[in-house]
Amino acid sequence: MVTEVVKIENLTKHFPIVGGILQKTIGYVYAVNDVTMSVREGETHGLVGESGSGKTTVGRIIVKLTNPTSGRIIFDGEDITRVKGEALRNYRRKVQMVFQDPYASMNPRMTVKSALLEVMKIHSMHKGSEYEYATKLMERVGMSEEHLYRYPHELSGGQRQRVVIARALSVEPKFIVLDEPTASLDVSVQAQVLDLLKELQKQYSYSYLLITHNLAIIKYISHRTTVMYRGVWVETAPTQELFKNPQHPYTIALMSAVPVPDPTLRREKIILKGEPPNPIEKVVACPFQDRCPYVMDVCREKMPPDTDLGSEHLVRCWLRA
Amino acid sequence: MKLYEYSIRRIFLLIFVLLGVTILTFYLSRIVLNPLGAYVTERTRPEAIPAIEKRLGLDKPFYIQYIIYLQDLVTFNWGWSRVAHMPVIEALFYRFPATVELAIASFIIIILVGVPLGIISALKNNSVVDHAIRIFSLTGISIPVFWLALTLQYSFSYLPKVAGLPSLPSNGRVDALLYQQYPVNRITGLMIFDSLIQGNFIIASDALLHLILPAMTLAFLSIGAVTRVARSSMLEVLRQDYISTARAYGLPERMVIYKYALKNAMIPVTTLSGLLFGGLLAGAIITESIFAFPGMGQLTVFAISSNDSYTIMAFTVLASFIYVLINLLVDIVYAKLDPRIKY
Amino acid sequence: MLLSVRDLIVEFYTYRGIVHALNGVSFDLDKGEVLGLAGETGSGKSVTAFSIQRLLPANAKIVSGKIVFDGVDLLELSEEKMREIRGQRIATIFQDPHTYLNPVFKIERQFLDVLKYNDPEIKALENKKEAERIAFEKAVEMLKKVKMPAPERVLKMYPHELSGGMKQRVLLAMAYSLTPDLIIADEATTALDVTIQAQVLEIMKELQKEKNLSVLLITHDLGVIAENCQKAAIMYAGRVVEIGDVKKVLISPKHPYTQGLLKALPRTDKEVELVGIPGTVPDLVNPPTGCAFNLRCPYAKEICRTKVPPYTLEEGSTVACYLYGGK
Amino acid sequence: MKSRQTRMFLMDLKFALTLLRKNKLVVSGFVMVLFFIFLALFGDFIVDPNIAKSVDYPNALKPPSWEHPFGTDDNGRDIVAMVVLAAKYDLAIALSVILASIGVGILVGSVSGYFGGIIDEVIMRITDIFLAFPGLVLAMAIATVLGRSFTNLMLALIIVWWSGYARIMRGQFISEREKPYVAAAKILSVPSWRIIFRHILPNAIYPMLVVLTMDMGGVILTAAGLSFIGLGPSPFEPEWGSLASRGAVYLFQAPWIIFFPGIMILFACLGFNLVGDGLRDVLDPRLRR
Repeated sequence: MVTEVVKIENLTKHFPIVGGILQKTIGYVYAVNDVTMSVREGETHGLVGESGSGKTTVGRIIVKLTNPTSGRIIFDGEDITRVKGEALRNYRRKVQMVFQDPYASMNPRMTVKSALLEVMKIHSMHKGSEYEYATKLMERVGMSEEHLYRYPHELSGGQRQRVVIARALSVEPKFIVLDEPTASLDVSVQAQVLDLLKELQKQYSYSYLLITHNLAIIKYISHRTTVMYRGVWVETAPTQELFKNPQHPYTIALMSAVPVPDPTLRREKIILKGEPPNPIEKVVACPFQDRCPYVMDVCREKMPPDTDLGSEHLVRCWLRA
Repeated sequence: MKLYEYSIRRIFLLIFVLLGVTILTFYLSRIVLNPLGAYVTERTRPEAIPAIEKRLGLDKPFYIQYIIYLQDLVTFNWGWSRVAHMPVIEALFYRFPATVELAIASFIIIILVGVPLGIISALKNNSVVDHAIRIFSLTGISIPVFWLALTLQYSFSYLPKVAGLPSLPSNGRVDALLYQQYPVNRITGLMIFDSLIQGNFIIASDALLHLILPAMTLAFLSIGAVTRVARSSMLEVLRQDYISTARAYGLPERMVIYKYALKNAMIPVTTLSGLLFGGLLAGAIITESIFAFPGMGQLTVFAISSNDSYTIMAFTVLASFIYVLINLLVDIVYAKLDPRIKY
Repeated sequence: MLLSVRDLIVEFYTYRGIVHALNGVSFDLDKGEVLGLAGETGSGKSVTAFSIQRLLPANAKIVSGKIVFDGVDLLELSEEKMREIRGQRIATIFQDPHTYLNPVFKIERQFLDVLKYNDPEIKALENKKEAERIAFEKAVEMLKKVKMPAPERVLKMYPHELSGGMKQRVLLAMAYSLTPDLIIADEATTALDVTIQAQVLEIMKELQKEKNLSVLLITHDLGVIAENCQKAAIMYAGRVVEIGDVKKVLISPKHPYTQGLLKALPRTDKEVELVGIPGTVPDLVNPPTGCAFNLRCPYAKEICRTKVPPYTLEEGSTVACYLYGGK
Repeated sequence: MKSRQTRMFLMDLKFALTLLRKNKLVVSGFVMVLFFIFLALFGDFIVDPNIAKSVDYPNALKPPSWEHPFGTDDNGRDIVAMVVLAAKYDLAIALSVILASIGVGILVGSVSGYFGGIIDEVIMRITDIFLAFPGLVLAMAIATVLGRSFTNLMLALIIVWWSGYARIMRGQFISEREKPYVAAAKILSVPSWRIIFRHILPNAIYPMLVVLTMDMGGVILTAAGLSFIGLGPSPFEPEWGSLASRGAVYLFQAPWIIFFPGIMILFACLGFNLVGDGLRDVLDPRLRR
């Protein structure tokens, strides 16, 4: 029996748009619409989608940087959707997040050491041996003691992201949300960081939610994958299965659109027409209807049902329903 | 949100601000100051004081007093000005056009000199010209008003007069004798405008001469600010990517700078100029008083020296109302100028 | 040969010191050819683009080298002549469509001005109104060519009312309306989503074929190069380290850096084990002596640390590495 | 850690100095400011402070001479001495007004900007009220009400000055609070007060240094202006503005009385403005790359 570390159920987030003379809510940005997914122990779950797909918002909701409009977040069997105060602090010792831009996610006026020690002090961990623990953390992410004395701008991009990872690990979490962890890094450094994440998972069996737009990274690192479009999940499957046998027209188009660095490979590309719909329109039917090459009447009327294709492969498309 | 909605919302908020302003001035004038001051002298019999208090509503609770205060404000019943020997409101409105005239004159100089200097400074970044303009504008914002005014008065009016050279007038709005000879009917109260439409060029030119020194004084203090903003925003814009686009697509350099960059760079300058104009309209207290220019500011300085609190407070309220209104206009113009603005 | 860059050296003067951004960049581009220029941050690919257009910022200086375009050295031209080249013969499409359109002018104004100053037909017209009208028609036509929906309406909009993909199409339309011989696409699709990137690349491909244009495609994405270019050049620390037929460079890379780059790349088409390149990109204020890659290279020898390797021809690719060429 | 920070500070300082060295204007600004501070600190030792309270009518209104290089005023006091003695009052006003205002500004702006919502709405509406007055006018009204004294002048200026800083600090906090480092701190359960003061404040205040430096000059100017229209301290607390104000009456007989205090104000303000202007370049992150 696999244990689910995090499970989100029917998660919805609508950001109000205020306007008008009285600054009342005149509409919503429908960022996340009814997303259900789970991350298992020791597993990496990839959440893939383009800008505006709502993937980052899902991550921010899970670490409780923002509250969902509706839906539930269950962590280790406990509903933590509305936790506050001490309970929230406890939750945040088990859940951490790594952001896209490592430079922006570090306080530019704090050394690595003071950043790490601050965390330990707040959670009263390793009293008396904070420094030793900080050194150990640095070694764990492939850096040395001397880097403790550096300011963020004295580190390279890859080193910064390692430090950010070390800081997330400092509270000894079970689960880490990785929001585009390598998007700001160069390819040669990205590989180092991805391998570090893999290695850490192997050793300490962390669970990851990997948010990215990069399918290649998903393929390399994640065990299961959910594809999002316009705040709706459209397909979810074990990664290998997804790449072998994509079912949703959007997933298929996305995979075909990714350029492959093999000039001998000649493929017919599926070029989608149009652009993602405006997020201020409420999603009532299939969000992909306007760009889908196979669109049918029913797609414009009703949300497609969750169709189970077996071997944990679920898709939301009227073609497969 | 549409522009008009934004404007209405801003006006709506303005009401709160103005209410706040009146609470503050009410507090200052009724609670901290002795409101009886204007009505009680040494010769007033002590037993008469309660009657005066009653007449002024001072025996009532504060909130009622405040409502009376507001009523008085709205009905322009602003009290008696001891220094002007007339109701405060009349004194202020009588003097307002002079202030407007001075404000317009100095504003024209500020824009005509400040903006070009800023742009030259930006285009010749780090050259000798740039440094010279930088010093000039920093000096402008470092100079005490009264000192500049008096120095100008001394060197362009007093010294030439003593030496028997032609000199600039440094007192009042117009030569009193000349004015008696060629009187002008008061229409708008803007002397140059009034005399021009009445074909009275003698007074028009004399009034213009009287404006030169005070307008130069006010202008010099603000040119620096305009120049600095124009310079830095022009430099900022020239660094932007869309300037590279214009160049990369073969537009001539003149057009890149004077059409594409300038419009962007002028947005912050417009905002600042608006605020400066608001400040000028709200009264150039020191300058007016030194050049005996009969605007609201001069009246206020008189009021200060004779402890005329009604006049001071009335001026404070009026000045802030004008200032707030101009600010509002500036914000609306800004929203209009920059299509990106989100309200 | 349409464009030939030779030993281009560019320096930036900053308060940190002199940044040696380009250290002898050389490559050729034939008529009708699409050359991909790839490299990581700081490799100098964008600086190369800006140098060709002579649009480097004021603190940069082209120290030496030649940029021969259609038989003329661009570095020798007067500013006015260069402006004509920029408007009429070389067009650039930049990376971030959000910042490369002027926010306070409508698309129409920006597009028509470009046409009025560069389109010979419109420039020749005496009647201003007429010129304006013809320019408008031409703009609409170009926007249709880049598959812009409702072009007339788009022209009346401000840039912020358009999505990134739409803005990039406006810039494409502007660039191609100048009927240039050479297009420089500087990370033109990097800021776009994959599905939008595919659309834009498709349009670029069509226009390139139609006019037999030469394209210098600058990107950090080797996938984009593989799918769109005939030739590929790999840059590292301000130098082209390997250049050749795209199949040769990407399938059997010669330079250790190119090899490392390909091994570090996660891909969707096959299962791979990633191997990162150890270390980081050198600081170009104090670049290492010899081959700039020597600190990260698994094959580094003594000579690599002292002398800059010359170019040698190895199985059809030109490589700057001491592993090849006998010595 | 300390040594590291010191080293970092020294590096910053070295960088700043190399930048400043290239700019002769800034250096001259520094000299002016240092001279001003020197006069303020040691003025009482350089000249006899009793001169301020002395009266010497036979020597009144004497033009500049070897004995009195700047001349004498209407009480026969030596202007050089008066100008030197006045420096400390001006520095005291400038420093206390700026420090108190930025203190209030930080408090109000940080709470408003960080928490947002209703708190922000209420605080900003109140701030708006203070911003609705032209600065000099409000200061004038308050100074009139409070009565003429050195402390009241300072108080009036603080009441006028804090609101601008509150608004700027709020803006800074709003832009900083959206940055990932703040989100990261939240996720690590760093308490709000610590995020505000330890994380955001140092980043938010840095760009303010330019404004604060230049406003030192602004406060001196405004104080002098208020003194000039008769709202300044008593003649026995000889601030430059009030010295000049006495001179205005004798402009045509004894222009030196107003000339020299005015020049002092000009140079002190110019000094601060030059330094602030230079600081803007030093703090510009674009130049660091």
